[in-house]
Order: sequence, then C-alpha cells, then structure tokens
Amino acid sequence: MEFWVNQTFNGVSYAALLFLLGGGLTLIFGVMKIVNIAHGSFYLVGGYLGVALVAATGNFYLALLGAALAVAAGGVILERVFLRAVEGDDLRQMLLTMGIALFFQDACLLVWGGDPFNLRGPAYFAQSVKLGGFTFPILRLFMIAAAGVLFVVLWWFQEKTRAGAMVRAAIDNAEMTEALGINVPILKMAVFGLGAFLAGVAGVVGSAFMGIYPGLDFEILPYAFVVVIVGGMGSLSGAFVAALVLGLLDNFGKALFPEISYFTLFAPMAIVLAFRPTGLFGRA
Amino acid sequence: AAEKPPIKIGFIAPKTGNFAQFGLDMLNGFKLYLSEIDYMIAGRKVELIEEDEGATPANAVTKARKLIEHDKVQLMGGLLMAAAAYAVAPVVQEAGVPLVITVAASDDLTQRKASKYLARVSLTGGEHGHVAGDYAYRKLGWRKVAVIAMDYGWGHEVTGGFQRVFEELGGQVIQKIWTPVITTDFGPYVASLKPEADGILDVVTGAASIRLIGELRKAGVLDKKKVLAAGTATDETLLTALGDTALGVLTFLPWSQALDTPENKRFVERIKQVTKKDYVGFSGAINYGAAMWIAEAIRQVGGDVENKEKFFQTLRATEIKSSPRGPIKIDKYGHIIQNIYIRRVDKVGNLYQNTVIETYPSVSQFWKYNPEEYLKQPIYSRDNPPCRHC
Amino acid sequence: MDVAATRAPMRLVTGLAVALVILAGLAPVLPSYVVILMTEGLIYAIAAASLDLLLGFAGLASLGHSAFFAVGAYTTAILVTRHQASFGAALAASIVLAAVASAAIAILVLRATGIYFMMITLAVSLCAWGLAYRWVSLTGGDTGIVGIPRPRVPWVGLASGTLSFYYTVLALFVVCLALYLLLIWSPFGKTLVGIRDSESRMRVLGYNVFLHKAVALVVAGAFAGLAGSLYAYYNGFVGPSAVDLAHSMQFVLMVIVGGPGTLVGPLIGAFAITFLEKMVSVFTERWVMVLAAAYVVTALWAPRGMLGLLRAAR
Amino acid sequence: MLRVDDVHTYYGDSHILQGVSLEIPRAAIVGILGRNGAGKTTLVRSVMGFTPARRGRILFDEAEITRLRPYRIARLGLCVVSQGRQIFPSLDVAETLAVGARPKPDGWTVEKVYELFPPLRARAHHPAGRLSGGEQQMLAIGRSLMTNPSLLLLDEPTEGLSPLYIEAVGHVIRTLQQSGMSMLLVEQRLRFALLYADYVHIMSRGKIVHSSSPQELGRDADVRARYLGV
Amino acid sequence: MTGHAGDGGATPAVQCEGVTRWFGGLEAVSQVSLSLAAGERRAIIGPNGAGKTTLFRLISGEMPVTAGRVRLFGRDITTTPCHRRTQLGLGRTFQITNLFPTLSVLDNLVLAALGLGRTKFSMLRPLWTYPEPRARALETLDTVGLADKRDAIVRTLSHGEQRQIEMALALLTCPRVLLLDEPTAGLSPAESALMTRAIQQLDRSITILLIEHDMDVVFDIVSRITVLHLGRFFAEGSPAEVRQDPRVQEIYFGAGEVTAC
Ligand SMILES: Nc1ncnc2c1ncn2[C@@H]1O[C@H](COP(=O)(O)OP(=O)(O)OP(=O)(O)O)[C@@H](O)[C@H]1O
Ligand SMILES: Nc1ncnc2c1ncn2[C@@H]1O[C@H](COP(=O)(O)OP(=O)(O)OP(=O)(O)O)[C@@H](O)[C@H]1O
Ligand SMILES: [Mg+2]
Ligand SMILES: [Mg+2]
Repeated sequence: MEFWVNQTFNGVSYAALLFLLGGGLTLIFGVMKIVNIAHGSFYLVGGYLGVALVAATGNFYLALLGAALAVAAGGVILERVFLRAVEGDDLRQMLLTMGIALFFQDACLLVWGGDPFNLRGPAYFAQSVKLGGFTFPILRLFMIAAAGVLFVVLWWFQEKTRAGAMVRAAIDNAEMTEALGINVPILKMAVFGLGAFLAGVAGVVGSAFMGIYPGLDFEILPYAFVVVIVGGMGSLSGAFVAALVLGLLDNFGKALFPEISYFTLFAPMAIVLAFRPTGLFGRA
Repeated sequence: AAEKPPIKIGFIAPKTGNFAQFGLDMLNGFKLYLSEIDYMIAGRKVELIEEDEGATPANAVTKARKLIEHDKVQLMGGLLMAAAAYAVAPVVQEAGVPLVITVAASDDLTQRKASKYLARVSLTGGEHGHVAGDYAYRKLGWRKVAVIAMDYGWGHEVTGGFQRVFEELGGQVIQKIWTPVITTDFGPYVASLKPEADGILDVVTGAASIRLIGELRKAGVLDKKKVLAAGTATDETLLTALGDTALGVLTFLPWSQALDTPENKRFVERIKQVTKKDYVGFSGAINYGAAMWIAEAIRQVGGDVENKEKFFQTLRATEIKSSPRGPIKIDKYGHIIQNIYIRRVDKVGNLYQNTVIETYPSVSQFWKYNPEEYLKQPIYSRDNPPCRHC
Repeated sequence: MDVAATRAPMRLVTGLAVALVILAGLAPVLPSYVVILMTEGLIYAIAAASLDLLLGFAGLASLGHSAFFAVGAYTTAILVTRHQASFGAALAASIVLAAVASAAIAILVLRATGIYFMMITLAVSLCAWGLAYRWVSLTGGDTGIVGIPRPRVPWVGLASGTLSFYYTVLALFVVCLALYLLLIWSPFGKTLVGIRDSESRMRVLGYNVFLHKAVALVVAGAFAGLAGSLYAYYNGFVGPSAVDLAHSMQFVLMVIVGGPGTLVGPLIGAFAITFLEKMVSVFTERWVMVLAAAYVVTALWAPRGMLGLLRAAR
Repeated sequence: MLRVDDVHTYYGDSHILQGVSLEIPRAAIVGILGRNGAGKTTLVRSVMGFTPARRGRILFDEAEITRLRPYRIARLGLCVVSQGRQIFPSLDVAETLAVGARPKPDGWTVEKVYELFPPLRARAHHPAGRLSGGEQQMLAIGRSLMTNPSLLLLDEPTEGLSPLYIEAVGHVIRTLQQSGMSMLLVEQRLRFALLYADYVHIMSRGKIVHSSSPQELGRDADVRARYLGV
Repeated sequence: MTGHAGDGGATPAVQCEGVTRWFGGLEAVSQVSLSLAAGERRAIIGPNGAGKTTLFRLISGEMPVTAGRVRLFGRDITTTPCHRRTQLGLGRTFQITNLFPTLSVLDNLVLAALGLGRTKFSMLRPLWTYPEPRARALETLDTVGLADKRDAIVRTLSHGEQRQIEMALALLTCPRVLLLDEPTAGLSPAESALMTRAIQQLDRSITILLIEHDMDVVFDIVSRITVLHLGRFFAEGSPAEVRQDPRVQEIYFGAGEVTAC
C-alpha cells in the first residue's frame, strides 16, 4: 500500500516536472508552429538567473518571478529581432532557434562556468508533510502546485482569451488576420514571451529539484518534446494527459522494472506515433 | 649546444559543451606544472598545443589527426571521454606517437585493448571497484549490498570490480539498479532499494550525483545506512551544490583536496591562485601529476624525444616518488600504480571536504590477481559478474 | 529534346566540373589538415545531398537521417573488423542495408506529413540512438567499434595516406554527384517536387504518392549509407554519436545553410559547416559562438541558403 | 468615403495597377468588373494595405492610409472578403467568427451571422478547413461582417454560392447599404453587379477603362463586348 | 464482371450504389445511387453543403466510402486507391484550387502529362530528353489560352488564371470520365464562355459529371441534372424539368432574380 501511494505520488510529481518542461513549448509549438530548439536554453538561463537571484535577494519567490520575467523579456526580443524575419518557414525557424540555443549554451558556460549549482529554495522545501501515515516531500508538492498553476494560466490563455485563436489564425493566414484589425506582430511577441516566461519558471522550479549545470539545456529538450509530441501538437489538455501518463509510466517502470528504464519515455512515444501520428489529442 | 626546436605536446580536452569545466580543470592542472618549470624541460622549450575534444569521439579523432599530421607533435596527452580515448588510440598508435591518457577511465584501454605507445596516469573503474569491495567487506562489515550505478562503462566496471572482490570475500550483491546516464528523477529508484541491504554502493557521477544523494537523504536512506560512492560522486567541484546532503558519504579515489601531504598542500595553494575557487577538482590534480611524470621522463632521456622507442621505454619506466596524490609508477600494461584513498564528506568550519580515512597503497589495476589470468576473463559489464543473489 | 531546357543544367555541370578539378588539383599542395577536413567535407556532402532529396525536393523534413548514415557506418565497421570484408563488399553491404532500413522506416513514418513528419522522424532518431547504445553485442555500445583500417582500393592499393584516401573519397563523390544530378533532372526528380507542393493533386494525376516518397526515402537512405560507410573508414571507428539527434540536426543544418532544393547548396553547406566547426576551433575557444552566429546569420540574411546569397550577389 | 487617387502597384518588378483612380461615396456600392487577371484583386489588396501602392494615394475619410499596416487600416473601419476565401483551417467556425469581432450596438453578432447563413450554425464547431466550398465562402463573409466595418471590400463574394445564397448575400448587401455601409464590390456575375451596384467601373490590364451607372452599362452592349467579352 | 444484361448491353461509365459517407456524426452523403452511361453529360446541383464535392471525392477515391459501391465501366473500384482510378480513366478538378504553387505553369502541366506514363519512375535520364509530355503540355496550354503565362510561377497568377490551369491538369490525364467541380467559378463571363465551349467540344466519348452553380453553363453542357440535398438524392430530370420543379426552386434556386437565365 505504502509503495503504491508513494510511487503514485512520485509519478504525479514527475509528471508535474514534465509538464513544467513541456508547457511553454506546447504553447509556442502549438500556437506559433515553431519548433523551438531554444526552449531548453530558456530553461537553462532561467535556472541560472534563479540561482543568482536567490543568492542576491535570499527570497525564492522573488527570484522565481525575476528570472522568469527576465527570460520572457529575452524571448520577446528574440522574437522581435530574429524570428520575425523568418516567419512562415518552419525549417528556417528551427535553424534559428538552434543557433540561439548554441549561443546560450556557450554564453552560460562563459558566465556561470561549468560547475553544477543547486538552487536552494526556502528551508521548508527540504521537509515533508505527513498525511494519513504517508509522507509527502514539500518540494514535490510545490512542483505539483506549480504545474497546476501553469496549466491554469495556459488554459485561461487558450480558452478564455481570444489571443490563442488570434495567433493560430495569424499562423494560418497572417494577411487575413491583420485585415480583421488584429495587431499580429505584437501578438506573436506576446505569445513567444509567454512561452519563454513559462520556460523560465520551469527553469527555476526545476533547478530547485534537480540542480542546474551545462548541457542541461539539451538534456531536457527531448523530455519537453516527448510531452508535446505524445500529447498532440498544440493540445494543452493533450500535453497535460501525456505528462501524467508518461510520469506514472516512467515512475512505475523505473520502480518495478528498472531494466526497461531507457524505454519508459521513448517507447510510448514511438507507439503513440505509430498509431496516431498526430499524438493523443492532436488534430491533423 | 645548438638551439633545439621546442618539444611539441598535443593536449586534447573538452573546451566546449557539457564537459567544458572538466576540460578546463584538466588544462589548469597540466599547465600549472608546466608553468612552474617555465615550460623548459632538459633545456628544451615545451610547446603545448591545445585542442577541443568536442562533443563526439569523431571530433577527437579529427583533432588527433591534426595534431599528428599538421602540428607534428611528439607526444599527445589528455582525453576525457572513454569513447574518445578508444577512438583516438589506434590513430595515434599507427602514427607511432606516445599517448598519455590523463583521465579516460575505461579498463580495457590498458588491459585487453592495451597498445604499445599508450600509457595512462589516471584511474580505471575496475581497480576502484576492487578497493571498494575490499573496504566494504573488511572495514565496513557489509555482507549484503545494493548497487545503484550509471548504465555505462564506468558504472559497469566499478560495479563489476566491487562485486568480484566483495563476493569472493563472502559478501552478496543483492540488487543492481542501472540508471540511464540522463536521469532527472531518482525518486523511484531510491524507493525500490532493497531494505535488507547493509549498505549502498553508488556509482553515479557528475550533476546527477547531486540529485541521487539528495534523494537518498530525503528518503532517509542516508540516516539509516552508509553509502559508499565512487569518488567523483562527491568531487570537490560538487561539494557546494551537494551541501549538507552528502555529509557522511564515503568515497574512494586516488586523491583528495584534504590529503594531508606537503606536496598536496602546496599544489592546492597554487591551483587556487589559478582558479580563484575554494574547491579544486580532482581532474586538475591528476593532470598536474601527469605533467610532472611526463616532464620527468623527458628529463631522463635528456630531452631527446625524437628517439621514439627510447623515449617511450623511459616514459613507462619513470617513477615519481611524491606527487600531490602520492607516488606514481606504471605497470607493464601501461597503467598507473598509485594510492587509493577512502574519504568521507565532512564539514570543517564553513567548508566541506573529503577527509581521508584510509589509504590503500600502490594499487594495481589487477588488484591481487595474476594479470594473465585476469585478462582471460571478459571485461566487467552489466551482467559480468552475473547477479547471483538478486 | 528541348534545347532551351538544357542550358541551365549545362552551366551547372561546367561549374561543378571546374570545382572538382580545383578540389582534385589543390589537394597535394594544401596542408594535410585541410585535406583531412576536405575528406570529411566530401563525405558529409554526399550525406547532406541525400537529405536534400528528401527535405528540399520531396518536402520531407527528416530529422532522423543520421539513422541511415549510421546503418552504413556500423555495417562497414562490423564487416571490416569482424569479417575482414573488402572495401567493395563493405560499401555494397552498407548501401544495401541502409536502403533496406529506410524502406522499413518508410512504412512507419510516411503516414505523417509536414511538421508531424519532422516529429516522427525525430522519434526514429531517438530510438535508433537507443539501439546503437544498448545493443552492445552488435554495436559495442557506448565505446562503439574501433580499429577500422583504411580500405584497400582496387588499382590504388591501401589508401592509408591522407591523400590517397582523399582521392578515393573524391572519386566516389563524383559518382554520387553524377547520379544526384541525373536524379533531380529526371522525371522522377520532378515528381518529388510535385509531391512537395501538393500530394492530393499528385494522386489525382495518377501518381502513387506513397510509393514515390518511399522510393525517395530508400534512394536517400542508400546514399546516406554510402556516406556512412566512408565515414567509418575515415574515422576508424563508429559509435552512438553517429546516430544522435545532434548529428541529424547537423545534416539538416548543412542543407538549409546551403539552400534546400538546390542540390549544390547542401554540398557547399556540408563543406562550410565542417570547416567552420573544425577550423574555427583552432583559433578560438568560443567557436560555438561563431557557429551559432553563422546559423543565425544564414537563417536571417540568406533566404535561399548560401547559394541564394551567391545568386543575389551576381 | 474612400478615394483612390492614381494608384500604381507592383508585384516585384511587374507593374500591375497603372494609375487607378476611383471614389466610393458614403453608403454607396461601387462595382468593379473585368476579365481574369485585370487587376481587380490587386486593387483590393492595395486598399487593404496588403500590397501597398508604390505611387498614388488612398484616402479613407480624408485620412491617408496608403502605407499603413493592414491592421491599422482595418481598425479605421475597413474590412475585406478576400478572393479564394482565405479561411483559417485550424480554427473552427465559432472561433473564426469570434476572432476578429468588434462588437457595436446594433451591429453584427454571431447569432445574426448564423441567421443569415444557417449552415454555419450546424457546423459551429467544425474546423473551418473542412467546410464545403460554399460554406467557407459564407464564413468568409460572416467573419468580415463581425468586424462591423464602415467600408467593406468584397472580392467575388458569391463565388461558389448556390443561387439561393447569392440572393441572400444580395439582400444583406442591400440592408447594409441602407444602414449606411459603403462597399466595393468586385464581381464576375454581371447580373449581380448591375443589380446591386450604384456605379460600375470596368478594369482591363491594370487600368479603369470604363465607368458608368449600371443602367448605362446594361444598355451598352458594345462596351460589354469590348471589355467583358459578353 | 461486366454490365448487367438488362442495361441494353452498355455498361454504365460510372455507377454509384448506395454510396454513403459519414464525418463523425454528420452524414455528408447518404445512400446515393447514380448511373452514367458512357458519353453521358450530367450535372449535379444542390445547395451549399449538400455533399456534391464529397460525392466526387468518394468516386475519385480521395477518401473511402463508409458504405456502398462505386463502379467504373462495370469494374468495382470501391477500394481501389485514388491514383489507380486515375490510371483507369477517371479525371477530376478541384473546387478549391489545388495546383503546384511553386512550379511554373509549364511544369505543372508536364507533371500532369507524366502521370500516366511509366517514365515517371525514370531516374537516370533527364526530363528534357522525353519530348512527348512536354509537347502535350504545350498543346494543352494553348487550348486553355495561357500560352503567354508559360513560365510564370503559378502562385503569382490571378485566381481566375489558376482556375483555368486546374482544368488543364485534368484534361492532361486523358480521362474517359471527367469530374468537374465548379470549373467556371471565379472565371469572368468571357473566360467562362470559353471554358464552357471547351468542355462542350471535348470528345463525345468522354463521360462528364459536372458540379456547377451557374445555370447558363449547366444548360449549355448537360442533358440531365441530378439534384442532391442534405446528402441525399433529391430529384432528377432534364434541365427544363428540374428548373420547373417547385421543390427544387424552394431549396436551391430561390426567386431567381439574379441568376435567372
Ligand atoms: N503575387 C504576384 N506576383 C506577381 N504577379 C502577380 C501576383 N499576383 C497577381 N499577379 C498578376 O497580376 C495580375 C492581376 O492579378 P489580379 O489577381 O489582380 O487579377 P484579378 O483581376 O483579380 O483576376 P481574377 O478575376 O482572376 O481574380 C495578373 O496578371 C497576375 O498574374
Ligand atoms: N473532411 C470533412 N470533415 C468533416 N466534414 C466535412 C468534410 N468534408 C465535407 N464536410 C461536410 O460535409 C458537407 C458536404 O460537403 P461538400 O463539400 O460535399 O458540399 P458541397 O455540396 O460540395 O457544397 P458546396 O456547393 O458549398 O461546395 C458539408 O456540410 C461539409 O461541412
Ligand atoms: Mg481576383
Ligand atoms: Mg463543393
């Protein structure tokens, strides 16, 4: 019993981490149809900035906000200066984000050196709450909460504001969207900024959980993509379900059959894609 | 005497990518010694040509070719990744240039795939495993051990060496968990560690080690049991990030920043001036030693490195009585014989350190076994030795 | 025969012939490191051009192309180190096996189109890496397969020197180039472009779109296998890094940097990227930045790749 | 309301509009006729700012809009029903109608659009790209109406519609006109244009070659034969 | 299998039997049965969304039927893939223009001309050494009157010009049965008349099924009209009969003030 409760909890919190990683990517991917290779870099920069800000201010939440806003600002600038110029060309956009990712990889190495950091959250992150005989580490609870908030923000953005639909319209047909009086350039900047913001949040929260070090950017990228791909491009609920399924699968896979732990993440992806090329919830 | 041209040494280490810091530490250590002797050995200037190992072995091979054919180096050093070392070795051997591996740890480089012009002054996984197995059985009194190890060469070899010695003494390895090299969440692995184990062998390195040890601490494993970890799991460069979580973890490695010898203290002082950091990584220390040893060999041939055969024979015969990590010499397969220390993570004042609590002097890569017989067995791997008590 | 239509191709052939003569004639006087890099450039050029058939011509943006490259490389590595296969046999086997592998993959991936195709081939790439990494008995796992000797070439003998191996690769490159040119000028090449523009229209015109795409994948796979085989000889070893995502990306980058759908562009792209990566690192530790800048600049200011840039300059 | 003054427009090097001038009074419907490739769509695109005129001026309510970005132009109260529908395939019908909506008292609402084109109501949550050709045309018209423009540019709004809906569109045009909206109506259906336009221009090779009232054009078989081929 | 004996010996060119297609919960085409004699020219009319285009897609094999059978010259082609049906002599145009936008007009036509030959698989001989497809393409280019646009990139053509190429592509597949989906939509009256004449003058042996909202065109080309409504067969008859049918007027023609002949 304890095993199952603990492992389920672990699985859910891991799913939260996956969703944190993939959330911003889903947005940028689904709404703007950009394969954003630089997503991992946003995460990395967010994490490093978080470490620096925690050291400077001593307040985790201040650091979280500050780092995420800084990354968002960076994202806005990137969109405005670079991505705007290659609009509408999937491959060239990917190439550009790849270049940006390489740049940040090296820049972070230059600024923060190669030693790993551990982002220290508030002291209570190291503690656990006891509930009905089970213990739940607070850090993991916090991750779940963060993922929850993130989901709500994204859901609100896509469902309750017209902005999501506007951007999708703009991707389909920018001219016609403008002709409806929609300021497409600002909108794209905002969406990309939001995506970067989410990556920054993920970077700070993720660093509190697993530390931060060079190379992490390209290490987490496949995880972020797996969530988006399995869920179905642009489907928020898809990403949510995918994160949950993958989190639990990975967790129980590791715990029960450690032999297959290489495949717990990528095998489901291959299977899903073989039967539903558009992902679980994607529409063609 | 007529001015002789400089001795050219090529050095391949990662300068970009995930292991850039490692490469930088390697170079810092190596160059620290060279600068102490003003880049002059036996009256000849030394020219160090650095090349980036890059992210893939293919890169390292191209760089090695460049050093050989373009720069015409007389000796090649460095190499961090085992795969890169395996790939570079045949290329360098074919050209007849001596290769001194200063980090890459895979057993077979100096065992079943040993080659003529190759020497290694770092360490191997197997030899470390042997020491750990002995220590766990005799000193820690463990009888049942659970292993959690990274699923690649280093993990396999440390685990294999450990298991062989430990089980021959009478212990039992009752669980082996192989974790993918990139593992973001160790929670489930830690939760499934068998409770009946007397202790845990941890062969996870680098940043992942921070996560694993943190998880072991959170799950209470570290409060109940001892954890014996392969040295780089608590490398000095990780100590800040590890913080209090690692206190009490035992590790084994041929060096520690806290090693209390005059040579080491002097080295630590000097390297700190270079890096401006409180903590000195182990790769800096062993590369410093490597440079010492290479320089000594060159001195012994009077700077005549052009006579390849003689130079290389001298290189292999060279001994250093006192380096930061202790005495160094080379066995006839080209691998180093050196002390291995058992260390414990402690907090002294505001700083953490790996306190040396036990020394295994002059350890051979073959432990106490007969080399010829040892080499008849296949290399340690996931299933060798097989897990008979799992 | 339409004379006007042959004018541009003839110009292209002349240009290429001149370039080849330069490549062949210059090698003996160049520093050996440059020749080494030119060898690598030629090998990557074969691979990049094969990806261009898919990406630039058929509109199939494959992020898993390194899988076929790696099939060729591993085949050669295994045959040469364990079965002492001859150069010809290893080449042939690599080509055939890579083609077979891509035929098998084709069935899986061709259901998806557009950005989904990108994603599913990315998944293929991840899985292929897993195989190379974990199927230790076959691939040697992490350390890969080492000790592949340089090939013994008919009429030349052992191509162990930098120059003799370079000329061997160059000769094969010329053969590939000729085949590529014929292919893109052929009716089949035209159908690939049609598929890129509109699959549904192609079907209604009587084309078996799936078959054409599958054939394209197989042909591209075969060429990639050939390049992979040469790569194994070139490096003397093969490891999982030949299959990883970064390697696939590198192919894509070469194609885009050079200009997709132009065939010649990717050849230039392959050389440019190879030299950039290996040469700049000699001069500066910040070569990753230089590389990053190169990508960004090309993406931004060379709308049709470097080839387009050249045309615009004229 | 709209004044187009000696406009020249290019696609790259090709000079398409070669000095077009016309005027649309308030609450008037101005028809444009002409053979395929005459430059009608290009004129509409120039007014909307998609392909800004290289020479000449376009004034809307006395304000110059020649080189404004399309969304700025749209916010002044212009909207277009583009030729070839220009549907958003990844939006559904309801989203498409909502996305550009600029509500106005007594203006168009989703409900009114559904009343005008009942098939859209039944398909409210279908992806727009899956609609039939005619349904897409209805959606394109509805989408533009939702922005409640004061000047509507209609580029062949009846293409693909069945006679019944052509009539419905005709009625809407009348009602809109009565409520004070102006329209530029590009149309191939001569009869439709003659019935609804207050004034017609015929374009040929990027120039306006004939302007008259629809009645006059209806009588002038010669002009029709010369410029329209009927 | 050949035609039924009772049909007077002639096998129908196209035969639909209870053809049905569901999209999720929507029955777009419902139990439609239709038979066209070889050489017959028939129009399908019906309100927007009646299922006309979907029926075309089912006949041409662009999407599979949910139920029912489709026959071409007596041969059951219900499960035959799209491209095979083209090879069997079925050609079609698209209502929503579907061309190769980045290619030149000539290349568009050459691709169409290659579609049926075996040369399309030739990989080692340049296209310009095959004179035949090119000659046919040029010939067709003349017929649709776009010879001066030969080298223009299709994307840059006006809407109406693209519609004309749409027709040209279909003709180049040498169809024995031609499905035309609103061929004159977007054409100016003059071009429309030209197009109508071109269709009229097609070889009489070609069976034509035409979707069209312009009654002038319909009257000029066909001798029979089938009316679809809500995916179902609604009425059938000669143009005049259908025109007079009050039920058809109600669902389709309306008062007819703008479209009356
Ligand atoms: N993007 C473009 N690039 C170059 N030329 C173009 C482009 N778009 C249109 N043209 C050319 O401009 C001319 C006018 O085109 P336009 O679309 O304005 O005609 P139109 O009168 O609307 O015709 P239709 O009735 O067929 O819609 C045509 O000859 C066309 O080939
Ligand atoms: N792929 C699809 N998925 C879902 N619904 C579809 C799809 N294709 C068509 N439909 C629906 O099926 C119905 C019939 O569409 P179809 O295109 O056959 O109409 P049509 O008779 O050709 O109309 P029009 O005259 O407007 O072209 C429409 O209501 C349409 O929305
Ligand atoms: Mg037009
Ligand atoms: Mg239709």
